[in-house]
Amino acid sequence: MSFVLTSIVMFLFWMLLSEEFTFILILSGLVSSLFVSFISHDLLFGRAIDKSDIVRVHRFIRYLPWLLWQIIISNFDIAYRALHPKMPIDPCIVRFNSELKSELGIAILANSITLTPGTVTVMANEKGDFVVHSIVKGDKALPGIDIQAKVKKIEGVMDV
Amino acid sequence: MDIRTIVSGVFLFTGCFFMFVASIGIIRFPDFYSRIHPAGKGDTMGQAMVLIGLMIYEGFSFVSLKLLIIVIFILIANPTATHALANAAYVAGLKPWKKGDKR
Amino acid sequence: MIDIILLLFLVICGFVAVAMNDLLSTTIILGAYSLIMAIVWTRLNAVDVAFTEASVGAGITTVLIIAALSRTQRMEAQILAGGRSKKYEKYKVKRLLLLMVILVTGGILMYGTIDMPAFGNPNDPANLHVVPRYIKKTYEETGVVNFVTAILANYRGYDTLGETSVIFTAGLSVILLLRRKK
Amino acid sequence: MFDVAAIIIVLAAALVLYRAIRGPMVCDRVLAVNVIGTKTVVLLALIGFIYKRPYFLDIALVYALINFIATIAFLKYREMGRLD
Repeated sequence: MSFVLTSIVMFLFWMLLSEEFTFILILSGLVSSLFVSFISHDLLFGRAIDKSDIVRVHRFIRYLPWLLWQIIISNFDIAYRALHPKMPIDPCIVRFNSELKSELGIAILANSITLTPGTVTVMANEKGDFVVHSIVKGDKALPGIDIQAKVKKIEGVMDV
Repeated sequence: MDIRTIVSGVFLFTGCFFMFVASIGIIRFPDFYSRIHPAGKGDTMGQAMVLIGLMIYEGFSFVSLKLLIIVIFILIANPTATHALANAAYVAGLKPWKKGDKR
Repeated sequence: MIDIILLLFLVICGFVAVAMNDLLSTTIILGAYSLIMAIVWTRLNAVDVAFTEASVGAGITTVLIIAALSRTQRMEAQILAGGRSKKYEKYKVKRLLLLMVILVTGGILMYGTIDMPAFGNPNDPANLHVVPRYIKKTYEETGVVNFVTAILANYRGYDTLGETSVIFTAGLSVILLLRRKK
Repeated sequence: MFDVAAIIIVLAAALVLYRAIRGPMVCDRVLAVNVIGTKTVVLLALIGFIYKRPYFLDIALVYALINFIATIAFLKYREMGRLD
């Protein structure tokens, strides 16, 4: 299953890059994508895909607009701090434990923290411990509980 | 000058502005951890903006599909790379800069 | 305008890479050098050279040099920090001598370029014989769109094959040298 | 339009190069080179559009991938002390 899916993805990527549809190109693309997925088919789709994954993708797509908006805000924040003559920064390091369990959820939360205003993930491990470097002290230092709640919602009923 | 060129130009120059600001931030900020902030955010978004501007200019074709793939890859990879860098510095025991230390 | 800034970049990167004391930093600066060099290749319309520069220069070389560094010393020997010792004086003399040798060699090489025809002049002998054929007939003879690629991979195919085998051998020997014995 | 954008990005890369040269620690240098790499990707895409040869995007794609690899190799060396 994972073999077939990986080779389909690889072949689509090949077609996208080649942009031409002659016989020799399609044949070599087919051979090389089969070869690549023979070597590494357990990397891309590690476990079987079931229905909950589709739900998760759907939830993630609904999460994206909020994330994009946060990216825009954080960029204006960075621009303000970098261009201000006195450079209003007061960095500190915050530790907390998110109660996420799955690797995917932790990865999404870490990248979201990096992209939201004022905070960058310094360390995250598989137990859900996070170390965050924040550019301001005080209330804003801890990355909002709402990010965690949102990511937890994406993760949903994960059976790992 | 049709409307599409104008929109793509706006995207292009907003992206350029943010990339430039990220560079200034990387130069001005006092320590490694705070330099990660502009590198992780400003660059990611500036680059996405410029490439989206190019996508709008190009219209729908293979080229804009490739641009879309680059944008998605960078939105995933750039925060991961900065996070990995920060992790390496943290493991090495680098102390963060506090307010009041000298620059 | 862009070309001048980029070439300036390259010169600065080269000087800094030589002047650094820390070999790891030198590797990283050379990575930046490769990145910029690939833009220069792209502006010269040599797409596959840029590909090679990207994958070999910025990717594999950096990884291999870091792998080699992980088996050796990273910092330069402490002679430099030694101050006014006798060894340091000897080192200084040696360094001046080396500088002289480099300057003379560079001067001879520069002198050699004076005899070369002007860059891009259409009436030069170098541009009269094979170049028009490459430009006119590349597509019908080889079916390749970009004719820098066609020259490298078709007309000078054996040359490129030789280069590739040299790089392949180098990669193999690096793997043999660096492989950890269990 | 593309020319001006390309020049702005090259100047931004020049600013970052200052940090790569000066950077007190190796980590700063890697960060700077990583940022230069992302700017290079954008620059390659822009040059492709300046020359009206959008197949330059393939190089940009390769670059986006390779830039990541070099950074990760360096970080592995820093954390483990070796690469294999």
